[in-house]
Amino acid sequence: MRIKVTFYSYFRELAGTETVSLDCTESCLLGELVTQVQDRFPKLKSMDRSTLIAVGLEYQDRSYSLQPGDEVSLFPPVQGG
Amino acid sequence: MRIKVTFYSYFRELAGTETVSLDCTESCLLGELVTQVQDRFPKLKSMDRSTLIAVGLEYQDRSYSLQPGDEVSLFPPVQGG
Amino acid sequence: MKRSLTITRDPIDESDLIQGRDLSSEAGAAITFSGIVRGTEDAAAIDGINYEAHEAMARHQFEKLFEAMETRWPIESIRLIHRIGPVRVSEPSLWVEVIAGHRGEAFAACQWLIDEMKKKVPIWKHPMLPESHRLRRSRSDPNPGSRPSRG
Amino acid sequence: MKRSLTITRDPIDESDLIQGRDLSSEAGAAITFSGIVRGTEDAAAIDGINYEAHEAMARHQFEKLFEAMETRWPIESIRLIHRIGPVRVSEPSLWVEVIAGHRGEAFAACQWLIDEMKKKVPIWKHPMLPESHRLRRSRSDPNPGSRPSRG
Repeated sequence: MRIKVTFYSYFRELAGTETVSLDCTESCLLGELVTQVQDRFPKLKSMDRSTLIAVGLEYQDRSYSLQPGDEVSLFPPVQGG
Repeated sequence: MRIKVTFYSYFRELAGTETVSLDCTESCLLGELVTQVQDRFPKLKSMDRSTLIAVGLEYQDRSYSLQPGDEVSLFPPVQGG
Repeated sequence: MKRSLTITRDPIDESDLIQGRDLSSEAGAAITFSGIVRGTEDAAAIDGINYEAHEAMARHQFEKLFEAMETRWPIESIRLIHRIGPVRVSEPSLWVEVIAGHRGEAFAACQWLIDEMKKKVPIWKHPMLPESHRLRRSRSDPNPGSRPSRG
Repeated sequence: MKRSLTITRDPIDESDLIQGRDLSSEAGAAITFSGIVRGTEDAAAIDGINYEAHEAMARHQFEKLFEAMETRWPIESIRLIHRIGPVRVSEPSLWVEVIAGHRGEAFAACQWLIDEMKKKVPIWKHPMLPESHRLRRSRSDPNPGSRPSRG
């Protein structure tokens, strides 16, 4: 299945794009997808420890099983206020 | 010397007057004056433990030595805000 | 630290106070606290609260608290208004604004100031009972509503 | 608990918000917090901050925080506005109002909400560098001001 990933804040600049769509097997783990993203955009790899991950409107950890239609967001620590 | 005492809030009602002037010896203790006040206005005696005492614009405790011209205020716990 | 202290019988116009706010370029947090008269006091309905102050002493005690606040936190500005006289239910009797570089110090200073003023500043509350209540009690108690209350 | 959440590109009119305040007769404390853009970021002068949001997720995360707040404290009303897009120095980017019966719960809830939003709500800051600075850096760094900052 194909999963759309959107980057926010300076992750967008590090990736050089706002979104990317990647293939993964049904029920693949979110962590596997993130590794794929980092392999494709190596500048994001050094940010691994400060990377926040959401699926839809909720934060998820890397053990989450992706489902068809899930939309993933990757971004650095938030800074509202 | 003569010392003017002013009552605030419901102490004024318990005393039945807003102010009173009492005689005490020069350098008499504030505590002695308060006892005189309570003897004259017995309803204030039961409020002794919650009585706040100021001389001029400052709180003072009962060991303060009164000076000519001092003005004493007696009142219950404050409730601003 | 800029200071402004007002003790007044006039209503507090919060909107107008906000419009008069004056910020440096290093101000990052502005906190306001409005203390509002509630409709009940000791479980009885009231029309408002009549505030009494030992005004000269209240000013002096507020100024001492401002001094102490300034030594404890890096505050840019404090504005405080306390109404005296009758204040009706849902109107503010107290308005405090603290402006600082960061929210931590602004919140800490604002809460400290209110806690301290409630111990030190000689102001007292006299609940204003509803008309019907006053008439009913008028024979048995000549001074309703002036005894200690929880605050 | 009444709730109002606004994420907007428009300036925050605090005075107008105060005039629109709606109190029950049991409201005793109203606290407002304004988070204001400071003139420096990481010791460098800036013109303002450009706020970016993952807006749908930000709304959802704010609503979850309001839910949690309601279970923890007896709050009458929460109003929160966060600006996105460019916000100039000395303008508020965030405005929060908490109304409750007593000040203890209002202060606790307001501070908790701001602390939590700074961990959970997907909004980011992009400092806007002064014109002169942008021109000077334009050859060596195509994206000034978008890297991590202390916040």
